[in-house]
Amino acid sequence: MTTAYSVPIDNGSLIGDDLPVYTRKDFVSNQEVRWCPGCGDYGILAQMQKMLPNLGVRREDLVFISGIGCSSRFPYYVETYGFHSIHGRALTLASGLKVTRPELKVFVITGDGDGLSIGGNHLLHAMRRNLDLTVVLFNNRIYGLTKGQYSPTSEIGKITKSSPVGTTESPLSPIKIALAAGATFVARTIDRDIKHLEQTLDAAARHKGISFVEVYQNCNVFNDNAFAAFTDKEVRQDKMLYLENGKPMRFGSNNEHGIRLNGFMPEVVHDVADDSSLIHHDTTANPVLASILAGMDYPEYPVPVGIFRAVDAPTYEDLVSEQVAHAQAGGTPDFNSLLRGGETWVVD
Amino acid sequence: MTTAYSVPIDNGSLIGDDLPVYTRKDFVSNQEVRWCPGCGDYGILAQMQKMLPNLGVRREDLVFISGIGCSSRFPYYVETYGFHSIHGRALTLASGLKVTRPELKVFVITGDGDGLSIGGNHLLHAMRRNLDLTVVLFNNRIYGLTKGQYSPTSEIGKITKSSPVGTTESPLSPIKIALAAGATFVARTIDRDIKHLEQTLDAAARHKGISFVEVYQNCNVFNDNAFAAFTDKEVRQDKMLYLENGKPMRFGSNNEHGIRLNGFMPEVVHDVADDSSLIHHDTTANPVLASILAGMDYPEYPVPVGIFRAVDAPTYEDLVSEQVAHAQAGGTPDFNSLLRGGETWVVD
Amino acid sequence: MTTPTLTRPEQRVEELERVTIRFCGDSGDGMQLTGTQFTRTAAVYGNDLATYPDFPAEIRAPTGSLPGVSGFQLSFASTEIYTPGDAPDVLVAMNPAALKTNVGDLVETGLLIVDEAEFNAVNLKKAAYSSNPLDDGSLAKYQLIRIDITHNTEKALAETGLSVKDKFRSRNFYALGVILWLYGRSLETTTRWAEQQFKRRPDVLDANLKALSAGYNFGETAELFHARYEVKPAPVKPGVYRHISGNEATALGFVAASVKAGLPLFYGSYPITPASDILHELSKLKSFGVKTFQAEDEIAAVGAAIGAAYGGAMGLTGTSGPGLALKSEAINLAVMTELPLVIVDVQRAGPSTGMPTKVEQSDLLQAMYGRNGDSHVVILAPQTPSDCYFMAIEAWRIALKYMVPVIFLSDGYVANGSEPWRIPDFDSIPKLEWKYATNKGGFFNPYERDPETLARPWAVPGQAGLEHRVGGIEKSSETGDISYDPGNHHRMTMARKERVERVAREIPPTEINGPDSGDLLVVGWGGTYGAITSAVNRARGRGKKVSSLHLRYINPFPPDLGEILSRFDKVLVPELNTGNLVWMLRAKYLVDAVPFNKIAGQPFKIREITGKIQELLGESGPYELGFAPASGLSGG
Amino acid sequence: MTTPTLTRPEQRVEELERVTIRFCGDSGDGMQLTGTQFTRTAAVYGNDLATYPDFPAEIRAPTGSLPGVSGFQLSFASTEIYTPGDAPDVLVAMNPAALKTNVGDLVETGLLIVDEAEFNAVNLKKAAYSSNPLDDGSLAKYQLIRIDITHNTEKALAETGLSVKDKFRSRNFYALGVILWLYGRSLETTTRWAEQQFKRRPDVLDANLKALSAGYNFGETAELFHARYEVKPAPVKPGVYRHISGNEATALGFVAASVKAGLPLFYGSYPITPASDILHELSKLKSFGVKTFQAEDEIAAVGAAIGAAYGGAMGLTGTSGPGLALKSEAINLAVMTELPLVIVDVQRAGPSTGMPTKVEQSDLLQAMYGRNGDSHVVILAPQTPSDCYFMAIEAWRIALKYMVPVIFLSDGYVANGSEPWRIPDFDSIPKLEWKYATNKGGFFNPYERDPETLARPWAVPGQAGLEHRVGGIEKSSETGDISYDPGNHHRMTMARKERVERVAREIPPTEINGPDSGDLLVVGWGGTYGAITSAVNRARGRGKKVSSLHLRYINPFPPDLGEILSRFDKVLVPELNTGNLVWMLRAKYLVDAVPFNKIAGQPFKIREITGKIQELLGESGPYELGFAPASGLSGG
Ligand SMILES: Cc1ncc(C[n+]2csc(CCOP(=O)(O)OP(=O)(O)O)c2C)c(N)n1
Ligand SMILES: Cc1ncc(C[n+]2csc(CCOP(=O)(O)OP(=O)(O)O)c2C)c(N)n1
Ligand code: SF4
Ligand code: SF4
Ligand SMILES: [Mg+2]
Ligand SMILES: [Mg+2]
Repeated sequence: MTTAYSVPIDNGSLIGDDLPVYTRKDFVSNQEVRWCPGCGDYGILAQMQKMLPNLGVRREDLVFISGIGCSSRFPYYVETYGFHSIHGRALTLASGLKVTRPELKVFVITGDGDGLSIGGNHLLHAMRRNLDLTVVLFNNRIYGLTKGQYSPTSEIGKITKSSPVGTTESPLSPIKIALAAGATFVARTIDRDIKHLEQTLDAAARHKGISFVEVYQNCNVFNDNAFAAFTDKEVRQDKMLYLENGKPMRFGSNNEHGIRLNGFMPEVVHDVADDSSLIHHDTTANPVLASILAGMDYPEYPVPVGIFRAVDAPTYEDLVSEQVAHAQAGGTPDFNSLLRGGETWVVD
Repeated sequence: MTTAYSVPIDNGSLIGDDLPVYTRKDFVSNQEVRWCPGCGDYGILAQMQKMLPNLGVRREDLVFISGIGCSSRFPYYVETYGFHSIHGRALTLASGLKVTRPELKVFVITGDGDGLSIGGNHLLHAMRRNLDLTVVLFNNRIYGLTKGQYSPTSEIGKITKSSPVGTTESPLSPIKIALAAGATFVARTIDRDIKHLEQTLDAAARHKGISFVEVYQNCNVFNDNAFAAFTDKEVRQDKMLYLENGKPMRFGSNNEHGIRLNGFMPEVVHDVADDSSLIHHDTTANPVLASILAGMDYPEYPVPVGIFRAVDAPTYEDLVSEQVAHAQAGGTPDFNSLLRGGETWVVD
Repeated sequence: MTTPTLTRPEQRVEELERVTIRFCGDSGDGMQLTGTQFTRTAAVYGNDLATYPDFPAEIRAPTGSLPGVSGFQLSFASTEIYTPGDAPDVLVAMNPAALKTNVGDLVETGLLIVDEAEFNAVNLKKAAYSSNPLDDGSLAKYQLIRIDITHNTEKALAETGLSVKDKFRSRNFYALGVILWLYGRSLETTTRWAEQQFKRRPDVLDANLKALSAGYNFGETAELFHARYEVKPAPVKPGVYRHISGNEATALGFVAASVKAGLPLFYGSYPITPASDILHELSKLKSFGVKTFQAEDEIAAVGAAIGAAYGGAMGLTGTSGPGLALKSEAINLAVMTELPLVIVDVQRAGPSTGMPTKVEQSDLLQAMYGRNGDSHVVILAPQTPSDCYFMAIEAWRIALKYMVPVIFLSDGYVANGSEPWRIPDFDSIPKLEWKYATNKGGFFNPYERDPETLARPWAVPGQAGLEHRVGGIEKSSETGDISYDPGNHHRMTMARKERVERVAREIPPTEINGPDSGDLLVVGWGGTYGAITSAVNRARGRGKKVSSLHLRYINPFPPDLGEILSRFDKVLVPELNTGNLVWMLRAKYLVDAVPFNKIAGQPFKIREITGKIQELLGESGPYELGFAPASGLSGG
Repeated sequence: MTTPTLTRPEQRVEELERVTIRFCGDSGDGMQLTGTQFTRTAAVYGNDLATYPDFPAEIRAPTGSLPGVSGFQLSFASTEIYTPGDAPDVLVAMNPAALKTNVGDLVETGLLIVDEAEFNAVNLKKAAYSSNPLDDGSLAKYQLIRIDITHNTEKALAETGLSVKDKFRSRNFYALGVILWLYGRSLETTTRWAEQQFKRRPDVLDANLKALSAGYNFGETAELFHARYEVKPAPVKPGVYRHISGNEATALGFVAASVKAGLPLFYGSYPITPASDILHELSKLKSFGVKTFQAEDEIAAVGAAIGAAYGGAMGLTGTSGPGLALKSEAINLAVMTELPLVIVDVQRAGPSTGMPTKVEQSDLLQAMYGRNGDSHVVILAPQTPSDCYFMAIEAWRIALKYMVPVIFLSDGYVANGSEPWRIPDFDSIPKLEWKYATNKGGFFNPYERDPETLARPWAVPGQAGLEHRVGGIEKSSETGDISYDPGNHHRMTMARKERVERVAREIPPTEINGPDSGDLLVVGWGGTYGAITSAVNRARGRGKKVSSLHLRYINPFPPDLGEILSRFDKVLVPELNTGNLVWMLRAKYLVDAVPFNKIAGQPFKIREITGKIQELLGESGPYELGFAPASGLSGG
C-alpha cells in the first residue's frame, strides 16, 4: 500500500505461498517455562503452540506482547518475536506496532489484573479502535505474580492477602466490558477444555479486527479451583453452555436443557424441544444477544463459553493507512516544497 | 458508627432537622463564570444550583470534585467545598474522600475526555465499587479546553484539529460502559431540557450508591450543534424517547410512536396501541433492558433519555465501615499490646 | 520589497532602530491575528524581529474581564535582535481590562492607543476601574491616543449589511490599519493573506479589508500622531525566508528526520497545552507517511510510540510537564529495551496543572531523573523557534544511532514564539544513520553492542532468524535472556549510562558569545537565549568582560564545558525555575555557579539579567526581582 | 533464657564471636522458614543478629532450576553487629542449583552442608553441572558435610502415613534440627512456633516436629562434625524484645502515628513487590480504624489518598519505583494543594521492571525531582528495619505539621530484612500536632500561612463558613482563587520551597559515628547503614581517622551537614546506584565527595566498603568491584 515511508523490511508478508510447514515444536522457545507446576497457563501455552503452525503466518511475522503478571511471561515461551512490557500497557505497544506494521500478526497476552485493573482503560480504547489484534486475557481471578491479592474479577467476600476479612467490590466481567467498548470479536474459553481452547484461539486469531478472548485459568497456588464447579470434566456438560453459531442454546449431558428468552431475560428450561431454544448468532451486528449472554451469571445460569460476537468492521490500521495512501496519491512529496509551503519572502 | 478513629468533625451530619432553608443563590459562588458565552455548561450549572437547595444536605457537607476540562471548572462556581483536581482523576479523589468521610455528599464532575479518555479506568472501577457518589459527565463529544481535538465520544469521520481528514475510531458510549461496569444508577439527560436536567440530577443525587449521569452538552465553539438534530425544541418529542419508570416507551408529539421488542431487538413502531410498547423498568436487577436501551443509536432509534437503571446495592464505604466497626467491636484496642502482639522475649 | 508611498510628505518621519509593540484586548478581539499580521509585514519588509504571544490561561474568561486579556508583543528592528523586547514602546489596548493588565509595562512616554468606545461603565467595572483612566489623569505620563475604533469600524462597514456584532469583529483590522500606517507599511501582505484566509467568506473578507483601509486612512488623515516612524530593514542574510514558530519547526524537523532516515514517523500523543500544536501540525503531514495516534492518555501515547519503535518505525511522543510525569514509567521501558524513541516536552509553568499557558523551564531535572532506577537518557534543548527544526533532526540522529531515548526539552516560549527563518538547505543535511539487525545465522544476541556507540542491534519483527524477546526486566548481556546476575546488572546499568555519555563525542565545540575567558560567564539553556545574549552583549557594550554560552546539549554535557567554565571568574545561571541546570553544573564541575531564578510564568526581561550581571560585577548592589516578599507569606 | 544442655559433653565446643549462616534451596524448599526459625531461636537466646532474605525473581522458576533458588542469610553474634555478614561461614544447600549459585560466597574452609540425595542426575542437569560436585573434588576447599536429608526425613516420618511428597516437605525442619544442634540451641522456640502455626493441621505439625528432632538427633549421633559451636549472648539492653521486619515496622509506625494524631489512617495502594506487605499488614489492622483501599492502579491509589487527606484523614500511599513514577503527576497535586500526604517507596532494582526482588537505592533523585515544575517535598529514609517505625511516625509528624507531602524512601533490604527490636515505649512518643481550620467569621483564605511553618490551613469539608476551592492550578496567596499573576506564582513557588526547608529547623543534630573530624567521612543513607558502619568501625580499629554519618533526613538536609562535611579531608558516598546522594552533596556543598557505586541488586558487603576506604586512605591501590568490564560490552 504505502511503499514510500514504510518500514523497509521486505519479507514481512502475510501468508506467502512458500510458507514453511511448521510443527508445534517450531513455536517452542528455548526458555525454561517458569510457572508453578499445575498452573493453568501451561495448557493455554500448549494450545497456542498447537494452533500457530496452522495459522498460515510466517513465524517471523508473529509478535507476542504482554504486560506484567504470571500470564505475561507467555511471550518468553513462544519461539517468535516477544515483548514483555510493563504492567497494564501491552495493548498500547501493540497498537503502535500494528499501526506502523499492519502486515504483522500481533497477539496480546494479559491477565485479569494486567488487563482489567491497571490496564482497563487501554482495553476500552483498543476495543473501540478495532485494531487487528488478538487479545487473550488469562482470568484467574487473582494476582498471581504478586502472590495472592484479589483482582478486579475476584468475587465479593473473597479472602486474600489484601482482604483478610473479604473483599467489598463487585467483580468486573471482561466480556461485558469488551462488548460495551465495541469489540468486534468476543469469546470465552477455559484452560481445561483443550479442544475448545484451541478452537477459540484459532477463531480469534483468524478474525480480522480486534478479537478478545477471556480464558478462565486456574491458579492452583493462590486461587485453586476457582472455576472447578463448572469446568470439571464430570459437570462441564451440565454447568456450561457451549455457544455455537446458528445452533440452539442447549446444554446438559444429553442436551436436555436449553435457554429461552422470557421478554428480554434469558431463562433456563429443562427437557425442552429443540425449537424453543434461543438460536445463537455471534454475527449479529447489534450486540444485544451477546450482552444477554454476558449477563448470564453462574450458578443461576450455565456458564456460556464460545464466541459471543464476531462481526466485520474496518480496522483502525487500515483506515489510517488509507488516509496516508490518499494523501500520497499525488506522488511522493518534496520536503523542500513543504519548507517553502507557506508565505515566503526573499532577501537579496 | 466508627467513633474511634474517625475524622473529628462534629457537624458533618446529613439532613439535620435544623437544616437551613436554602435558595439557589446560596449555591452561587463569588467566582466569575469562565465558559464561552452560549456554552451548554451554563445550563447544567444553573439546574444544579436550583436542585441543591432541596436536597436536604447542609451546604458545608457538599463537595464537588472535578478533573480538568471546561466542564471541570464547575466546582469554582458552586458555593461549597470544591476540588479541581487533575485530568481524569476526580473519581480517585472522590473515592478516598467518601471512604473516609461517608457522611459527606460528594459530586464528581467530568467530561467526555476527562472521564472516558484519560479517566476511563477509574470510571470502570468506581462504578463496580458502588461508592455513593454522584457522577455527572458532560459529553460534548470534543475536547473543549484544549481547543478542539476529537474525544472518545466523537463520531467516526469527525474533522477536528487533530483529525484534519476525519477520525477513524468508533465512539464509546458512556452509558454502555457504566452499565457494563455495574453502575447502580445510570441516566442520560440534555443541557437544553432544563426541567429534565434538573429532575435527573435530583434523582441521581438522591440515589444511594454510585449514580452516573451523562449530559449531552453543547460546545458552541468547537462542536456546535452536536446534538441539535434531536435536542432542538421543535424535534425533541419526535427524536427523543423520555424513559419513565413503569410507563410504556412512547414518543412523538402525540405520543404516536412506540418501542417494541422483536426477539431481543428493539424496534420502532408507529401509531401503536399503548399496550404493545415495551414498559420501562429502571429497577430491573438484570441490566439487559438498560443495555438494549443503551444500544439504541440515533438516527435508527430515538435517543433515550432518563433513568436507564436504578437499583439498590450496599455501598463500598458502608461495607468497609462495617468491617472496621466489626474489628472494633471488642472495644478500642491498645497499641502497646499490638506492639507486643507476636512472639517476644525479655532480656534483663 | 515594497516601500509604501508616504502620501502626506509634510508629516515628520522619524527613523528608529527598534520598536516594540504590544497589541492587547479581549481573547475574542483577535489580538493574536493582529500581531501576527504586523509581524508578517515587518518580516517581508526585511526587519529582524521576535514575537511573544501571551495567551490567557487555559480557562476561558468572560468577555471584558481581566483574566480574559490576550496579548501579542513583537519587536522589529533594523539590527539583529534576540527578544521581543522588555517593554513595549507602543501599546494598543482594545478595552479597559487590556489597559489595566498591560499599561504597567509600557515605557514612560510610550505611545498608548486605546479604543475609547470600549471605556464604558460596564467594561470599566469588569476591569475594576473606579474611574475612567482615560479621563482621570492617571495615564498622563504616556502619549495617549484615543480612537473610537468601534464606531469608526462600524461606520466603515455601514454599507456591508453585516450585523453590529459582526462589524465589531473587524475592529482588530482597523487597529492594524492604524499601526501599519504609523510605521509606513503597506497593506499588501495582510491583504494577500486575508484573501487566502477568507476565500470562502467573501463578506468577511470584504469587511476586514474595509476596516483595514479605514484604519490606515484614519492614520493618514486624523493628525493624531506627531510623527510617523521608519524602521529600516535589517542587514539579514540573503535567502528565502518564512515565518516559523517553535512548534511548527519542531514538527517540520521531525518529518525532515523521517525523510532523511527513510523511515516512517509515528507520533503518539494526547492533547495538552502548549504541545498540542505539534499533533495538529503532524496530523496534516500524512503525505510524508506520518501517522498520528491521538491516544487515550499520555501513557498510551508513549506506549504506542515504543511499539512503533520496536517495529522499526520512528516512534515519537510529545506532551507537556504533567504528561511527562505520566509517561515516566513507560519511558523507562524504552531505556531498558534500548529502543530509539524521542520524547518531546514543551514545558509550561508547574507544578501540577500550574499555569498551563505560561512559560517555565522547570522540567529539566524531571527529564534527567524522573524515572525509577538508574535511568539515563539524552536531553537536548532548542534555544529559539527555528532551532527546534535542527534540534529535532539532531534528536533523531542520536536516537537512531545510539538506540537511546532522547528527550527534546522545548518550552512554551520557544514553542509559541515565532521568528523569520531563512529556509535552510534541506539537501545539505546528511542522511540519518541506522541499521536493522540482519540474520547472520547462528545464535542472535539482541544485546550484542556496537563497540563504538554501545548501541544494541535493532531487530525488528518480520525477519526470520532474529526472533527474540525483550522487556523491562534486566537482560543478560550475553544472551538477552532474563538475568538476575549481580555482575550482569552492574555492567548493563553502566553500559546504558556510558552509551549516553558517548554521545558527547559528537557534540560540536561549544560556541561562546564573547571572549572565551573573562570575569563572568552567563550560562543558559532553552528559551532564555535571547534575553541572555542581549544582556551579555550590552554588558560588553559597557566594556565588561562578560560572555555567555547557551547549552543545547544538556545530557550529556558538551565535553569542553568544564574547561570553559574554569576560564571565567564567575558563572551565572539564569533559569525560569528554582534551579535546575545550575545544580547539574555545580554537582558535575564543582563550580560555584550562581543561580538566578524567576518563576513567574514570564520570560526573563533583558534588564533583569542585566541587573544580576551588574550585581555580580559589582556595578551595583544586590539585584532582586520585584516579587517580594520571597516567603510568600500572606497575612499573619 | 534457656541454654540447652549439651548431651554429649565429650564433644569439643568452640566459642565464636559471630557466625553467618546461609540456608539455600529451591523456592519450594522452605528456606525462608528455616532461616526465620533459626533467627528466632538466636534472638530469644540473646544474640545480636541481622538477616537478609534473598528471594528468587518475581517470576516463578521450575523446581530445581537456577533461577528458582531462594536463600536466607543470617548473622548472629555475641557482640553488636550491623549486617547479616559478607560471606557465610556455613552454607546449607538443599540441591545442586542452590549449591551452584551460592557456594562462591562461602568463606574458604567454611562448612558446607548438602542434602546429598538431591544430587541426582536430573537435578545436576537442571543446575547445569556436568559432573557431581560432591564427588569431583571441586569443593575441596570447604568442609563438606554430606547428609542424606531427604531419606533421613522420610525414614523419620515412616510411621506418619504421609505421602512421599508430603514427607519431602519436612526436609527443611530436618536441616534446621541439624543446625540447631550444631550451635547448641534448644528446639523450644521452633516447637512453640510450629504448635501455633500448624494448630489446624496436626499431621503436618507432627511431621515437622519429628523431622526437627530427627535432624537434631542426627547431629548428636552422627559424628560428622568436628565440633559444636557456641555463640554467647550479646550484651544487649534489657527490655522486652520482638522480631521486626522493615515493612512490619513501617506499617506499625504509620498506625502509631494515627493513634498519636487521633486521626484515621487511610492507605491507598496497588500491590507491588517489595511494598505489598505494607498493604497486607495494614489491612489486618482495621481495629485501629485503618481503611485500606486496593486501588485499580497506582494513580488511583495516590488519588484516593489525596482525597482522604482533603477530607481530614491521614492519606497514605505506598509502592515501589515503577509505581512512584506513575504517581508522580498526582503527587504534584498534593504539592500544589498543600495537603499532608505520606508516600512510601520501597525501592527495588530498576530501571523499568528491573529486578523486582532485588535491592537498589536508585529512586532518590526520582523522589527529589520526578515531577513537573518546581515541586518540593520532604524526603526521609529509614536506615534499619526498626528505624522504619520511628521514621514512619516522623514522616507523619512533618506532613501534618507542615501540610506537606513526605516521601518515605525505604528499600528492599530494609523492608525485607529483620532484626530483634527492643519494643519502645509507646507512651513516651509525643502526640502529633495538627489543626483543622475553624470558622472565625469573615473571609476565609485557604492560603493564609502559619508564620512559623508556612503551612496553609487544613480546611476540611463539613465545616460551615470554610467553603472554598482548591486544585492544581496556581492560587492567589491572598484569596485562594486561581491566579496567573507573575509575582504571585514566584512567591507561591518560593513559599512551597521554603516550607520544606523550614523542616530543617527541627532536625536533630546529626550523629557522627567516630570523631567529628578526620581524614575521611563516609556518608550513606538507607539500608547501607550496617555495611558502612561496620567498615568504618573496622577502619578505626586499624587506627584510621575515619568516621561515618548516615542521613535519615535527605530533603531538607540537616542544617549541620555542610559544616560537618567541611571538617573532613575526604568524603566518600557509597550508594547502590550510579550516584544520587553524592550528586546532591556536591551540588549543595561544592564538596568533592567521591561516589562509590554498586548496582548489582545486592547490598554492599563490608569488605567492599573497606576496600574503597583503603583506596581513599592510600592503604591500597584503586579498588574495583569485581564486575568488569565496566562498559558492559559483549562480543565485538
Ligand atoms: C506499575 C506496576 N504496578 C504493580 C506491579 C506489580 N504487579 C506485577 S503483576 C501484578 C498483577 C498481576 O495480576 P494478573 O494480571 O491477574 O496476572 P497473573 O499473575 O494473575 O497471571 C502486579 C500488581 C508492577 N509490576 N508494575
Ligand atoms: C495529564 C494531562 N493531560 C492532558 C491535559 C490537557 N487537557 C486538559 S482538558 C483536556 C480534555 C478535556 O476534554 P473534556 O474532558 O471532554 O472536557 P471539555 O473541555 O470538553 O469540557 C485535556 C486533554 C492535562 N491537563 N493533563
Ligand atoms: S502463581 Fe498461580 S498463576 Fe502464577 S504461575 Fe503459579 S499457579 Fe500459575
Ligand atoms: S470551549 Fe466549548 S465546552 Fe468549553 S466553555 Fe467554550 S463552549 Fe463550553
Ligand atoms: Mg490474574
Ligand atoms: Mg468534552
